[in-house]
Amino acid sequence: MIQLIGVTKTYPNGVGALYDINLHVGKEEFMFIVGPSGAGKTTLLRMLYKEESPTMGEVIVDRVKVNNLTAEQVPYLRRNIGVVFQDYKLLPKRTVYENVAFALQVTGTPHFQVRRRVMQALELVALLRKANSFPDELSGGEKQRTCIARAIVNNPPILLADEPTGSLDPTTSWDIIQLLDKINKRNTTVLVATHNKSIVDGMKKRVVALEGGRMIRDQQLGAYSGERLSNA
Amino acid sequence: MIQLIGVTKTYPNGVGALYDINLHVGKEEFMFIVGPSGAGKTTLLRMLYKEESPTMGEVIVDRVKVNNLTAEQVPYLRRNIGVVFQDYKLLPKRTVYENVAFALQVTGTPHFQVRRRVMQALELVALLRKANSFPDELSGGEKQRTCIARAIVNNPPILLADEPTGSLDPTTSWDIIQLLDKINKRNTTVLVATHNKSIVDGMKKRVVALEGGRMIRDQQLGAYSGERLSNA
Amino acid sequence: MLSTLTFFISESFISLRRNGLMTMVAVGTITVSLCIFGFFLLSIINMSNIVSNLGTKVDLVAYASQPLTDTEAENVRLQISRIDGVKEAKWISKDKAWKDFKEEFSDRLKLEEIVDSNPLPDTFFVKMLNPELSAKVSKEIARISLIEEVGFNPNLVDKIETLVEAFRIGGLMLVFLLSLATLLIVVNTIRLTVLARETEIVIMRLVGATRSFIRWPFIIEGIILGMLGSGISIVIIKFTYEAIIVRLQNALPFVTLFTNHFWIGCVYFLVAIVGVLLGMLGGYISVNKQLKEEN
Amino acid sequence: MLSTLTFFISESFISLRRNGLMTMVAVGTITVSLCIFGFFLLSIINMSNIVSNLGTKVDLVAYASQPLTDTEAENVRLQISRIDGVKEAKWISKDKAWKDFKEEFSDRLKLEEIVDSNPLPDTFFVKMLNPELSAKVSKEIARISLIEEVGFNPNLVDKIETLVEAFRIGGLMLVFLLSLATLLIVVNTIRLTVLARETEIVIMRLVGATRSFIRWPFIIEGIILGMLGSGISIVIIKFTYEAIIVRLQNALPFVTLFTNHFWIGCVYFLVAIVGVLLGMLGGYISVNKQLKEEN
Ligand SMILES: Nc1ncnc2c1ncn2[C@@H]1O[C@H](COP(=O)(O)OP(=O)(O)OP(=O)(O)O)[C@@H](O)[C@H]1O
Ligand SMILES: Nc1ncnc2c1ncn2[C@@H]1O[C@H](COP(=O)(O)OP(=O)(O)OP(=O)(O)O)[C@@H](O)[C@H]1O
Ligand SMILES: [Mg+2]
Ligand SMILES: [Mg+2]
Repeated sequence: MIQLIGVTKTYPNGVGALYDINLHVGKEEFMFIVGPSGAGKTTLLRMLYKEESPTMGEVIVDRVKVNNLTAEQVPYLRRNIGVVFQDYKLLPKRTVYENVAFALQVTGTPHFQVRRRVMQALELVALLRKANSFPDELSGGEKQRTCIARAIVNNPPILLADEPTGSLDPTTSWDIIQLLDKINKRNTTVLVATHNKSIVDGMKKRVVALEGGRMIRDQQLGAYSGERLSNA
Repeated sequence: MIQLIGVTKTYPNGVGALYDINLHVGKEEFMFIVGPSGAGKTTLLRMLYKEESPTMGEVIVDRVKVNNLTAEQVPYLRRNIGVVFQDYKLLPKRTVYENVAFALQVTGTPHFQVRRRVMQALELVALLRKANSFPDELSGGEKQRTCIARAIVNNPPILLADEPTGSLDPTTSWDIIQLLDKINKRNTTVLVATHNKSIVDGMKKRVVALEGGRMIRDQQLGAYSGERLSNA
Repeated sequence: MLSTLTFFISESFISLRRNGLMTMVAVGTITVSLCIFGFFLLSIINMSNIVSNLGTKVDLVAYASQPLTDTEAENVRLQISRIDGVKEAKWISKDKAWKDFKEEFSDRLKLEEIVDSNPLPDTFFVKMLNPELSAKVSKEIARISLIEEVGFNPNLVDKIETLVEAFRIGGLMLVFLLSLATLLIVVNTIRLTVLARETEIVIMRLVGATRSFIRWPFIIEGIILGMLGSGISIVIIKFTYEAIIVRLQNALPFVTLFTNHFWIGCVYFLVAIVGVLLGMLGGYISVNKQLKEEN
Repeated sequence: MLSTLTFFISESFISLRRNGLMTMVAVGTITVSLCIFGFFLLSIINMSNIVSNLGTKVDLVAYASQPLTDTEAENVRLQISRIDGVKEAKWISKDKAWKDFKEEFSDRLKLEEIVDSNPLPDTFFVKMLNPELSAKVSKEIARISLIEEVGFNPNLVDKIETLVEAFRIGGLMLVFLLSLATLLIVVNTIRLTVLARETEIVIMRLVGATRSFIRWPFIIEGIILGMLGSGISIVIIKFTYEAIIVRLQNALPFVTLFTNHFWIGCVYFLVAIVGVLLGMLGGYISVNKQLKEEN
């Protein structure tokens, strides 16, 4: 489903964020990306929906070479990838409902379906009460859950979640991860970049670890830190 | 140092965020505020530096009634309170260095001192390398650390940290909390709102728990969840 | 298709309302620009009108070689008016001409003391359809029997006519430049509103919106802004202009201000068209600029 | 104190540079507005200039009661010029007047055929300092011996003078309104740039900046924007005006365009002042509005 071949990324200001990443993620996989702050997790995810392009190497998503996509084709790639952004990226002048609905409206979903599916998604993240609030009127965790609802609302075949539990309490975090797992079971590829040790350790899924832009570990049934796994 | 008397907050859109909060925090205390997403943690902190005013009740900081402060006096209150904002609130068109320096410049600190102290603060959060980057060019964790550096750079007598480790890996998180603890030992009142269970449990400090806007627990040497403490 | 259009339009209205202050500022700027534009148009029209009225309406003057009877005069008049390029010819009898002349120069000339008989000939004032044909027409008139001499209009009037011409050309140029200036201001205003919503556009792109999906609401917003701006400025122009007309007509009764409803309607129409077009163009140019910057 | 000022100024420059596109757009708008303003000022000056030149420079005309010798004429001329309110008096001898008259009316009047002697009196053209005193002065002139009659200037010139007056008043009003419009556009433009930086201002407040600390860099930014805008527009106006003068002088040689360097300098100065003042005021008004909204 997702393939990175020798991907290297240097940002325009000269900062090297990724070096020679080779990675293959299958159609039904659930994978964690871990690593210290600044390791390149977000950068790696950005390549997949072409927010950034690799300086070198090839990114292939669903058999399409992402590098070759024109500006006109990119929106169609993005509609197949739900993204939970680390900084939420909610439309500031739109309510929670409208923010989630937007992801459906861009695909031309009929009006009556939009309402039903948005409400469903908001219910999954327990935000029905806040449907008519603007992002400014939400707590940090509520913003994050809005972003999660938007990412899953149109059942994309790929779901990328960048630190999806950073502003959530442990109980809610666990609920959200269970939700992602359920979505994964419905044939969705799920990639989660996270710092949440207890979740990574608890899920026992594939773990890829980055450090300083290099891939230092790729384990099935992995845990947050490599050492601890060997201990266990 | 900090006193809340019967504080109730209802936001203009009718959402009740806090109900009858009574709280006293001493000069040298280190206190955690915990609670699920939307419990009112951020709202409580906002009262202290007058980003929001209580609907009812009294907020007293350093013997000053915050409610009575005029718009002209508020900046002087804020200079005594370092805040790590949950959403960072970095100035987008300024570099990391300039963002941190700004907190000193508003107080009229002489130029030669500014440089020294900013560099010191950036070193504490391990961001010297990124001094000339703009917020757009930072990873989530780097933004958060910039915000921490800005909050501590002018040694304020009070430090409020709202989810200061939400975007940080466990190791860095622990380092940051140790830093806050060190600052607390130098006679600074520190309030930390957080979801990070392992940190709260590990520090064994005073814990105040909110739920649905009400204070449901206030324990010295507390842990993240009340039940677990009783188990321990 | 229709539902998409409705969606875009409702999107535009929502965004205009939620960006309230910005909308007001933009409409204000557009209104001011269009007011300047409209008043300028009206001024140009009026001034060239006033300046043309200053000169007599006569292009050519023909003098009879001998005193004419009424029939002869009417005959000559008809002959003149039938010439190609002549708009109308008017006969001033010898007696009337002498009376007018004496009236006009009574304080300067003591003619009556010396001249008993009327020294002036019968005169025909000729108005041209196309003043450029004057030379040709004057030759043809001279060929009519009973006409002795044909003169062009007096010097001052000549100058004024040239001036009016210059006025018209200069005015047109100025209107053109001013339209350009208005366009610039409106585009800039809308560009600033789009710039302020850069984040919004970036986020829309990130969640899979195509360019045209983003573009349309902005263009419609531009059109609505333009319509609001031109509507308000037309109302302002209308009331101010009518107030000015009344006052000026009293102060300067001999100056005929432009009150032809059709042409004033045209000015309003032009202001409306320019406003809407500018809004649309402004919306298009600025959102496009923004969209071009990525990729 | 000085270091704070330096800090504010460097802050302004940094922010202008980092908000590059927005700065350019704002300067563009200000430039366009000031260009309209400047050209309008120059047009008003020139038009009232042209219109005054259309009329003769004469306010009153006095006719002698009998033929005068050179000495007598000079004597009368001096007497007239000494009257309060008179700017200058000019003697046109009987002979010169007759020659001029015949030249002007040669095609219309067959005077020579009937009139042998010159029917015109010696004439004095009187220019007033203050046209409103005309009635009083005309009575005084009439009292001078050798003067028979005093007349006002001919009808057409009269009309033109009133028109020039109307032009001046209307022009002043228009300049005032246009300044207001320019102010509005500039304030709006700067307000939009401030609006776009709302977040920035809010954050600054949250980390303890006082209002004046936030305000000053914005005001200085406004001044710099105004200076840039007026500088560019002065250059544009200068070159365009000079190009127009050359061309127009060739096309309409009898129209004297305004080329007095001092007054044109004044126009440029005014544009510069207006630009800087507008920028400052714009910066102040808009950031203040933003700061007022909290608390
Ligand atoms: N737009 C950008 N321009 C320049 N450098 C950037 C940009 N975005 C990120 N970087 C740099 O690239 C490196 C990797 O950043 P990235 O955001 O991928 O880290 P991360 O693993 O997501 O970290 P975190 O856990 O803190 O979010 C960092 O050093 C960061 O400063
Ligand atoms: N500006 C606002 N206007 C209206 N309602 C608000 C505003 N800010 C917060 N709220 C609401 O008040 C409640 C408390 O919010 P608050 O931000 O204090 O929660 P929190 O405890 O910080 O949660 P989190 O852990 O998710 O950050 C929430 O229901 C939220 O939706
Ligand atoms: Mg990241
Ligand atoms: Mg919060």
